[in-house]
Amino acid sequence: GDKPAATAPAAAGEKPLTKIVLQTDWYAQPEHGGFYQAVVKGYYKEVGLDVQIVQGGPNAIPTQKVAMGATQFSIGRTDEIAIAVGRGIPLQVVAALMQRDPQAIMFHEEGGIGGFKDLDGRNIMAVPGAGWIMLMEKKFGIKVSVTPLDFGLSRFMADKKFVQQCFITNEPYYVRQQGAKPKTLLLSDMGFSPYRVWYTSRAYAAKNPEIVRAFTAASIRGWTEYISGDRAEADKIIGSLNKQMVPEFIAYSVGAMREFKLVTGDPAKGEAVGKIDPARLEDELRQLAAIGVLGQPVKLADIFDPQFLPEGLRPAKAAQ
Amino acid sequence: MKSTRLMAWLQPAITGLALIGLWYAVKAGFKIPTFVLPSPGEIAQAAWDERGPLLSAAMVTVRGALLGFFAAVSVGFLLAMALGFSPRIKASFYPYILILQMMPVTILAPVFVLWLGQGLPSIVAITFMIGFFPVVANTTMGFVSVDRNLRELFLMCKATRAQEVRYLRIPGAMPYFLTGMKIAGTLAPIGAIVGDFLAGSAENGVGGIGFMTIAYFSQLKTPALFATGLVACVMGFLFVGGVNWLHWRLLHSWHDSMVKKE
Amino acid sequence: MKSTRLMAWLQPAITGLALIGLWYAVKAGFKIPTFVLPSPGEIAQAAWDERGPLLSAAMVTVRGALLGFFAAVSVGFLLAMALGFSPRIKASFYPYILILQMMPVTILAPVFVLWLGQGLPSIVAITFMIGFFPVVANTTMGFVSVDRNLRELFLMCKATRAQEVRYLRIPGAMPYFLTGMKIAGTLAPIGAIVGDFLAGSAENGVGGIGFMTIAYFSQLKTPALFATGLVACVMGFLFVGGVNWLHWRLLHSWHDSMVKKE
Amino acid sequence: MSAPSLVRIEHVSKRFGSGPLVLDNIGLTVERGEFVSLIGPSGCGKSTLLRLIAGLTEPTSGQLVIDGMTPEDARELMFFVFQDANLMPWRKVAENVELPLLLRGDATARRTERVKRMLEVVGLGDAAGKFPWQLSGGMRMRVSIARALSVAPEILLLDEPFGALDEMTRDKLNEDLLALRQTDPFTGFFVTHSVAEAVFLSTRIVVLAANPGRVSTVIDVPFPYPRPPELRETPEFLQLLAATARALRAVRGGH
Amino acid sequence: MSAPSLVRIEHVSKRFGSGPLVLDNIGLTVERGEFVSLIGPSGCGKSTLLRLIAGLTEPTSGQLVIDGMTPEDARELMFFVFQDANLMPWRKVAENVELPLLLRGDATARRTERVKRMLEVVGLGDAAGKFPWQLSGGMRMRVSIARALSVAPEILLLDEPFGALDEMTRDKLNEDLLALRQTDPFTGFFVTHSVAEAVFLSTRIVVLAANPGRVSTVIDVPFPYPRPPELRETPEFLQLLAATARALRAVRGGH
Ligand SMILES: Nc1ncnc2c1ncn2[C@@H]1O[C@H](COP(=O)(O)OP(=O)(O)OP(=O)(O)O)[C@@H](O)[C@H]1O
Ligand SMILES: Nc1ncnc2c1ncn2[C@@H]1O[C@H](COP(=O)(O)OP(=O)(O)OP(=O)(O)O)[C@@H](O)[C@H]1O
Ligand SMILES: [Mg+2]
Ligand SMILES: [Mg+2]
Repeated sequence: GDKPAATAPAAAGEKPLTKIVLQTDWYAQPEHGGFYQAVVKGYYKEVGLDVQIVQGGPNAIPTQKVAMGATQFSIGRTDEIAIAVGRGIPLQVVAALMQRDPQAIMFHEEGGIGGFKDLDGRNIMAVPGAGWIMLMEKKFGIKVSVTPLDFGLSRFMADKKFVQQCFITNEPYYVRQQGAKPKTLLLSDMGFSPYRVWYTSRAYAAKNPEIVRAFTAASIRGWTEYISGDRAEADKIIGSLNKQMVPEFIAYSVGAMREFKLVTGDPAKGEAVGKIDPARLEDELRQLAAIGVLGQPVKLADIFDPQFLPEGLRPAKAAQ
Repeated sequence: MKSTRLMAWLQPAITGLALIGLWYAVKAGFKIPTFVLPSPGEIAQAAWDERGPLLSAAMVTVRGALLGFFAAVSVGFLLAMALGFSPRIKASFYPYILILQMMPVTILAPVFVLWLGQGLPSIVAITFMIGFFPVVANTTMGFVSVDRNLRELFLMCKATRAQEVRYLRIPGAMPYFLTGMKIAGTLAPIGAIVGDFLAGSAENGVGGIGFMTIAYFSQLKTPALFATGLVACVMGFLFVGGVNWLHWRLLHSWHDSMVKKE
Repeated sequence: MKSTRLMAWLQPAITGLALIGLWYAVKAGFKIPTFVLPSPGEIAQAAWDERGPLLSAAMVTVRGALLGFFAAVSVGFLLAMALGFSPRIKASFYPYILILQMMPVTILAPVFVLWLGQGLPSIVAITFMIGFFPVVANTTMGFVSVDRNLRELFLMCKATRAQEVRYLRIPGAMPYFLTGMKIAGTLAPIGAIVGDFLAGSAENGVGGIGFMTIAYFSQLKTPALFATGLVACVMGFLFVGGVNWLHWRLLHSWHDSMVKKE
Repeated sequence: MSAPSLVRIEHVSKRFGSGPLVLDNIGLTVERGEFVSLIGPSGCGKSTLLRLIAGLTEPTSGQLVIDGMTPEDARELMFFVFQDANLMPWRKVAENVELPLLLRGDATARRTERVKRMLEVVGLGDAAGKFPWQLSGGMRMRVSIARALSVAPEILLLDEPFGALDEMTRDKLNEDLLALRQTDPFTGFFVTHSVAEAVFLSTRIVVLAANPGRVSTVIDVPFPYPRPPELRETPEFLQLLAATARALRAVRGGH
Repeated sequence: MSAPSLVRIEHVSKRFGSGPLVLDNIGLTVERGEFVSLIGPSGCGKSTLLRLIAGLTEPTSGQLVIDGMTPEDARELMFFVFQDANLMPWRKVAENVELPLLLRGDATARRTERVKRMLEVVGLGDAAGKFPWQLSGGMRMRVSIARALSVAPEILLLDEPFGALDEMTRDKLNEDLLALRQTDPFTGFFVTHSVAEAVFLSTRIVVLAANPGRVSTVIDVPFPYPRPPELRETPEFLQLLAATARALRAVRGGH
């Protein structure tokens, strides 16, 4: 589909806007809120961009689409992107959408799990082949078996021993509604903490650095405002695009993003909206290399170039 | 006459009631919670509550299912005709059609999405992939099962290959073709739902039934989830009803499957 | 004799080479990168590199596919027999069999898992669900297409209903049944893969082909992903080969589909 | 104490759907042991009448009583040689002949013996292992006859059984049929286009007229059984033959 | 300049697979305009011989030459009335008759006219709109005959076309067939079990013996055409009839 999903009416009498497409990873939801905020507030337009947001879904294959040039930007985790780059898919991380990934594991309070170590021998519903499982097994010296993730929750509800991969901003809300008492562990808590980022293709970034910079600046502005300002208009769009996104749920999700400082990170540690710490990313690449999921060795420079971040968020050259 | 008409409705209605009773009994007996298996009543209630989104989702899916169904039936039929045309063509291509059929659609879906884009075209392609083989397999079998005596008649008529196909093989294969079509009909809504799942796009907030399925599934709205199944069934029945009507139209005057005593 | 044998292999081989050539040409012409559509060579390479995991995954899936296939064929056949036994039974149950078929299996999977537990039994149930309807639809059509003259012969023989089914309807429906079986055969590996997806578990790290499919997909190992498709096809061919053998065994001595000139 | 008639056909009319009348007010009473031939022009309703007796189709009006029962209930007593051979393509010749015996539960030994004997009667002892598609048209018909004879029914309905056979085979089977009646007596209804055959075999010949089918003449055949082949050359036989042919010609009228 | 024979059958033998010999060294030369009847016991290979002429099956040894061509190439010139009616169940009577005309591309008007005329010849003008399953056996056979006649082929192969018909219809069709030959002359190969029919229609009668099928006697029929129905009553006719019957009886031997 190429109908504009969420473009504000074009302001008259200015120089023509550059059309670009942002492909999200799922149907419209608060985890995409900052982009919608930037659209409705006209932040993209202010920097000369006409951004169309295309919703994702279970099979949106955003990495391939971006690499093929079918869309200019998409969002995902740095570990995914590192794996893609390792397989010869030329992608370029631009800026962080979330400092901490909302992915977590969810289990019942009655399930007798206190930490990752307790998962030994358990069955976990997760995406087969996911890197974090291998890391977890290695790090804690445990062994788990994997049931493919089916996006459903009924099996969790039916089985008090069930453990399931989830978004901390999502699933716990629904199972709690049904009377379960879910507990969660953020995956980042086990020392594996990929960024959630927006990315583009290397070719696009090389050819259009100004556009990438403009998009990034406007997106950060949108996100900052979405998390801490008035997000009513963005939420209205999200609700209209995905009827499942009722206000209570959005409130819950945004609340979780705030509570766990997913977007803003911890200012005490020098984290900020959009910021990427090259050292942390490099550390992540080392972890991934250690478990052998990268096809070819991936260096930091292969996936990330700080030049597209706003001035203030770029790492000091000295620090490198 | 009237009473057999009535019976034709009564029979399945009685079974239906019995099955619903059984459903309630099993649910109660095994203490199956609603979030695993809702009762028929809960499903009906959910279907009613969600009628708005379900209806607009159904419209989206019906479109994909219809187009995919027609693609599956017509391409399948043409393919079978080509295969039936000569044993040579059959030997050359049948294995590859089998490969296409046996390739899990999940693997091909990304290729479709990239080539055709997310949304209707890909959904139609996936529906097609799921439904075309039963048509091909049945029609091909029908083509090769032609009465050998009639084949000799056509030889005596100096019929061209094309005439033989048109006047002998196609009518003779009709019962088989229609059976394949019936199977394709039951698969079309499923195909469109899977397609929605694998390649759908919820433009303007209106996704198909597959989208609703994921949504309800991931939100633990199990009765509504089963209601999407209900909608899928209703769609399937419309397809099968259409094929049955065609079956009757084409065969009632001559085929053994359709003759009543006298 | 020898040369026709050779031709029987040569024909598809030539087409195969042509298709592979086309594949390479399309890939090069449209500049399709490997992460979208790998070349046959890359797929073969990946299949070889991953032969260990693929083989053990194939073992897991074959088991599910075989059991599911036999369940689909035998239950489908018995169901069709029951339906063919009396129009009353057919009127009462056929709609509900249709509903079962049209209910997206994704919706029923959690119910299966809850009842049958994760793993093989549920995978078999899902494979069954995907494969049984073509058998039912075809066999039922075969049952009702019985030659009306032979039906009268059985009336004159005072044949019981069961005798009529055994000696008339079953042999008469064989060509239909075998076609249904052929479709079920192509669906069995797919069913087991989907089952793996919905109800599988990779205990001891050994999942089925469905599991590998997702793993390779999520790790963007596209050539290996297509290699799982290859494995699925090989399995499918074994099934179809078996059914073809049965077809030959049962029909070659009398059925029109099997008679050569003379 | 007079036994009731075996077959009573009373005011039977038949039309298919809303088509024209096929049989019009047929009345016929047949005693046990009779052999009734039906002759008449093509399409006059002979097969339909046999099918009515067998209960394979229902009369539009009138009724049929077979040994005090409805035709359907009386099927026990009957067997049918259909106008076309009606063999099961997937069963070999011997298996086709065996079928009715199998269905009624005869023991294997008895079945094998009977199948063998009847195939010999129709001259197909060699063809037992062939499939129907490997037979000539006449051979197929003979298999069908062997199948009916093997059952030894009380009422045998024969719809042009010998039409596809050469005169000699036909004459021989005529004689065999009469011989079989001596050992396994049956009441016969016999459709034929051969007047000579009808006269040679029957106790009575019913001549049907067409459009609608109705009984035109009934001719009694007075020759006692057993009838030797030489009967065919006697003047009495030839006389009756000529009379029957005349009666048949009469029903076709101007045509 | 003498035209070459239309059909030459030279040392033709036939066996199916590894079965027994069905036809043994058949030799027969037939001129344009002849009408050859084949008679012989059931299963002696009459149908097989017709099928060889039509190129529907290949000889095991020997060869057939039809108008200088192979049988397959010569199919242009031929049409076949099969032993069973061989109608297409999904086509109505008129549509069945129309089929060969349609296939060879005749114009609609001509087709309609020819179908109508031929259905009238076989006495089925009323049945044009019926489906085959609604016909009697004899009617089905007549449809098949009408289909063949409508083609007006140069060589007509008739495999027991009149076996299922009553004597009167049969006689009438015999006469019609001869009448048609006056307008659309054809060379006929005719399988029958009726010696009278063979004598009435043919220029030559080939008597086949069975096991293996071989030519036993060839009888010339000297009566000129057109042959009036009264021919059947002439002493010459009856004499030839008796001779043919004897020849036929002779091939069956002791059986
Ligand atoms: N396709 C076949 N395969 C094997 N045997 C065959 C085949 N067709 C015919 N036969 C055999 O060939 C012989 C001659 O058959 P054919 O049909 O020519 O006899 P026919 O003279 O026409 O007999 P009828 O008068 O009964 O029609 C028979 O013994 C038959 O069993
Ligand atoms: N099932 C049917 N539906 C409609 N009409 C039928 C059906 N069966 C027979 N008829 C009609 O009934 C009439 C008598 O048919 P029947 O088969 O009894 O004739 P018949 O005397 O046996 O002729 P033949 O000597 O040709 O076999 C025919 O006109 C035929 O068209
Ligand atoms: Mg009849
Ligand atoms: Mg023959």
